[in-house]
Amino acid sequence: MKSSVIVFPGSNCDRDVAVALEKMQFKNQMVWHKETKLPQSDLIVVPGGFSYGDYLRSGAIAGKSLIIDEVIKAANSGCLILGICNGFQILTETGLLKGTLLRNKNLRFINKDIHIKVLNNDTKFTNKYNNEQILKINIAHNEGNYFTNSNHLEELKKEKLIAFKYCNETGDINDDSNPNGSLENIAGIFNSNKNILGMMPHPERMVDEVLSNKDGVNLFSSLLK
Amino acid sequence: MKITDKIVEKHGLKPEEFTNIKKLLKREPNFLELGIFSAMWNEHCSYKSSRIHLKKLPTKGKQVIQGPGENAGIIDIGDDDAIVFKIESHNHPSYIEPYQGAATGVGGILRDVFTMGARPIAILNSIHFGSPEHPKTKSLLNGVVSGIGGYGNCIGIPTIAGETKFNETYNENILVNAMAVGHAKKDKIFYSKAKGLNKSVVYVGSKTGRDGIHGASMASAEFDENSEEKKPTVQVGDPFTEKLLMEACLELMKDNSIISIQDMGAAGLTSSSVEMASKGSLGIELELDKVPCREENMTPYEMMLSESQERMLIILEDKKEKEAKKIFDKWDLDFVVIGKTTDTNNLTLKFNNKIEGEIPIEALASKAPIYDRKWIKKKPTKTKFELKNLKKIKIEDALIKILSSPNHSNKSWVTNQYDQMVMCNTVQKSGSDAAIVRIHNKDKAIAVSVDSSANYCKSFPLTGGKQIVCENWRNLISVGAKPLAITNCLNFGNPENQEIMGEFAECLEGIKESCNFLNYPVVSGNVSFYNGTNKKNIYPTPVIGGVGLIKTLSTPMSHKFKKENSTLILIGKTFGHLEQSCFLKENYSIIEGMPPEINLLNEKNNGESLLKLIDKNLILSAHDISSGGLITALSEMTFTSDFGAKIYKPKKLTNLFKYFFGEDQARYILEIKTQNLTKVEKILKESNIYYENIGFTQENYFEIEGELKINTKDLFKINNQWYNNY
Amino acid sequence: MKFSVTVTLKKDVLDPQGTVVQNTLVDMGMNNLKSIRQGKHFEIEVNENNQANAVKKVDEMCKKLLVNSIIEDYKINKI
Amino acid sequence: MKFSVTVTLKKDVLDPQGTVVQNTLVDMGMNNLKSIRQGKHFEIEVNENNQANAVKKVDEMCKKLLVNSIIEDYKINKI
Ligand SMILES: Nc1ncnc2c1ncn2[C@@H]1O[C@H](COP(=O)(O)OP(=O)(O)O)[C@@H](O)[C@H]1O
Ligand SMILES: [Mg+2]
Repeated sequence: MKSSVIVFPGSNCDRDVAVALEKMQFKNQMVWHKETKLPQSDLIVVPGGFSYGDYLRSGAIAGKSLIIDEVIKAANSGCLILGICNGFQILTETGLLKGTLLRNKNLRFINKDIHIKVLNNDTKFTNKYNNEQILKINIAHNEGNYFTNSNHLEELKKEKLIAFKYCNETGDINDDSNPNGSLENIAGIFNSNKNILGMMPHPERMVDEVLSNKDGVNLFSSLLK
Repeated sequence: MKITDKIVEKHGLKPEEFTNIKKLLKREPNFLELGIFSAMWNEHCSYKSSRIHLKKLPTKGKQVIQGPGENAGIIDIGDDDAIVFKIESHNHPSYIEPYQGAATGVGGILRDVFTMGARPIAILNSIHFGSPEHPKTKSLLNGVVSGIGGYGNCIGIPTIAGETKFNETYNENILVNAMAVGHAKKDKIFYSKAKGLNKSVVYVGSKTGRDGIHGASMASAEFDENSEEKKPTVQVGDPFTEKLLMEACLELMKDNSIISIQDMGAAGLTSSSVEMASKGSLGIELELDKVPCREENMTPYEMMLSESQERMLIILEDKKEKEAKKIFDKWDLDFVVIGKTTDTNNLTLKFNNKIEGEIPIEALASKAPIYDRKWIKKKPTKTKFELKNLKKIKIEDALIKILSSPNHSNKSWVTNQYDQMVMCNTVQKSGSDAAIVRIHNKDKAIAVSVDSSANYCKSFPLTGGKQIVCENWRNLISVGAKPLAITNCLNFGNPENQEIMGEFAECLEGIKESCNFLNYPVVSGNVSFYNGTNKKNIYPTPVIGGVGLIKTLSTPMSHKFKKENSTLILIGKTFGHLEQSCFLKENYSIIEGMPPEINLLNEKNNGESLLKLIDKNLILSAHDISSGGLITALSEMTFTSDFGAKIYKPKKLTNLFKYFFGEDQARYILEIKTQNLTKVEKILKESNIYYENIGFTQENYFEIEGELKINTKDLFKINNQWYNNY
Repeated sequence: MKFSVTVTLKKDVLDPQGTVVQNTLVDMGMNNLKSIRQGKHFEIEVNENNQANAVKKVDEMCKKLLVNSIIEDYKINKI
Repeated sequence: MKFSVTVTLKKDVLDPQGTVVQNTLVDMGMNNLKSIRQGKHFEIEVNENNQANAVKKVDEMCKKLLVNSIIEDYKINKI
């Protein structure tokens, strides 16, 4: 499997995700945002961080960069795209994913380990997980409060496009287990073709037992098939 | 413009100092030159009140690659790895504008570290606020914490350790100290010393604006028509640009085009250019019209004194300009040759081809004033209270009082606002005795911690100074790290006051003794005087930042109980020292007497023996005992653990309050697999260590035989309330 | 030619910032506060003397970058 | 009574956002752009019929919470 990680000025989880990909035996390349061609890849990762300092709206300016046109083309031809955290925000700004990410409800940056539930394991990204499986995973963001209109929300539900929801240790999905005010506790969504996944939690931070747990491993290994 | 006495005074220069300047120049300085003298000769840059005391600190050791005198200190951690670190204060700016003050504090210290060729891998902070009831405290706390997080999170370096304290002594003067730690290759370290004649001096980074032009510029405004327009402005941090600057510098450092490099910190262009020239015994000539400016019509005075952030000065090897510029272009940063090195030994400032100022470098650097200020020794104090005369309370209530107090409450409200995981090398986050960061791609790690004890230092500075170094050393030992070296940030009041100067001198003496004895040298640091208002100075608050090495990362040590039915051992002697204790302060508002004595021999022996036990894999968890005593430390070991503990009644010391709340030093609690007990005891006996078997771990409850029994989850809840209710 | 652009969240979009600010103000004793919404404000100067053209330029900036039309509305005013 | 409040950075205070936005717009081909500065905008409604009193209320909100007077200026307008 070949992967590409897009690097914007201000990306800061680019190395982290590259390390995780390489650990999972991806052949990875870093791609600078000013490039106009993408190397041939099976997976494109838009990493976390603060592209352009999160100025204006998080993800807005990166969404206008040269390389993004190529990412959109690749997405439309079925290439797998994974947006993590700021990457998710960028994908919503480009329109590849619908909805948007607003400020966290408490207006503070939040970094902690939280739990999410796998809602659909019948996708290229999640097939190594069980449905309803609870993962413990790290979040780190200012704007993770997912919002979309009611039509799209219906579509997300009907087409099983919600990838993960925030929950507590025992799997309850409610206001108390919602860290950032996200609509219906949504933590990650697919596009309608399910070749694009955007998620606020950081799977690349959960692949090394010395640091945390290995709950993120199956996300990458699902893709390897 | 005629330089009047008033102008001199507004520049913070004493009349004798001005006379001295005229002697050194052999003439009157002009306005620009006066501004430059005032920047270089102020306390912050010249260390004029502290230098003779700082000289006494031990700064050498096998592990030291670079001691004080550079942008940051450097130590050797084996293989080809070096750790670069330093702490710095940003107290006054943070009081005026907490978010930006704290943010730019972090930005500044990060530049000190990556200037030397190191990639920053951790940020620490020590923040001190006034009493929680003080009307300003809440917004200062909010602003400072989000400022520190805002900068570190955005640039993508984990903020992993620190301390947050409240004490009314900081009501009008908070402390915001930030420490940065970086990793470099030993053979790729960069220094600020200039070398060679006619080398290009290059300005890189953000443009220069009228930010933070010191009190000096207020003076200048008085003599200007548009004084309103020129009000000094607060420095605003731009972590995004700093990220670009960091990546660009680290990229340029991969080859060998840099002769020397220096960040523009306090006194910006002035201090960076003077420092480079002074260390290289050269002159430097700047063409100020080339300085990239953000605002129109900036004067040479403003350019030289601006404290705009995210800027660096580089001296380049010949013919390297084109390649270097390419890198900075790629990162969308300014790159302009603004001058050259010369053989004149002068700082020469040109503007529109006219020389606007010319000052011998040595007048600004080595000939800057040094003061041996008068100081008085602190006399030991006696306590007036007698324990038996105090109102009776229950142990349980006293413990709850401590665990729910602002200073001992769980700090996750703060630390959850910091990205602690970015860079994916954080092995242990905030909340433990020391944080642990792995060296990228290696099986080794460093442990880091910052510590201070203002109450101890106030009551008896000599002991206080000793104590903070020991406490910091203990924190590193507790996570299984070998302590290597420290950096220190010395926050004090007005040095012209003999008592304050005494606090300074004696704290430093204490620090020196501990560092010497523990082979724990000082490799960098910063002094912040004049903390306080009018006649009210802050408590002496030296802050120690320590770095230790963990050679292999098999199982990192933490203070969380790990198993049921393990044996608990207390090492170090308990005398029951309650003077200056948290117990008396929180329960009776008594802050009296002497701080606990430090016995360096025991300190060293206990610590080194514990390290041996950890290395032999005989310890399940370890925790040092500090403020709040044994009972507080034990409670902390139950937090987020599945286990509690049952503690026996003490056999020797009969007063339970003294035993459980006393703050005697050099003590640790160890959790040991019961089957390993004989092995552990053998080692402890061989090393002549005093120890006691104090109990064992159990499920769910924290219990003291016949005295108290609390569910550990409830205890943790108590510990978590304060911030959420504030 | 100089313009101001005001960008506000659409009515049906939740405004976490506005909500917190409103609650804080009420907590601080500002009881007369009925509602508060927060948005962005830009001051834009363009080199263009024909007003219609200038507005067109500014409008283009809004559409292409400054405004996320999924959640935001905007207004342009000459100043 | 309804007011709009515009909060802008003081002149001479660094505006990192504005700079990035400006560069991006220029990169996107908006060559006529001369300058852009970003600020905040609030729409505030207060229960108060006397305009002088209402303005006083809004001003108090600005001073106490909405505006950081060390780096920001503000303007209140009735709408
Ligand atoms: N308390 C201290 N202990 C040891 N060294 C110190 C202390 N204070 C300052 N120094 C050293 O003096 C030098 C100048 O400090 P400073 O002006 O703060 O550095 P910078 O110019 O990089 O901000 C540094 O090398 C610093 O490490
Ligand atoms: Mg420096």
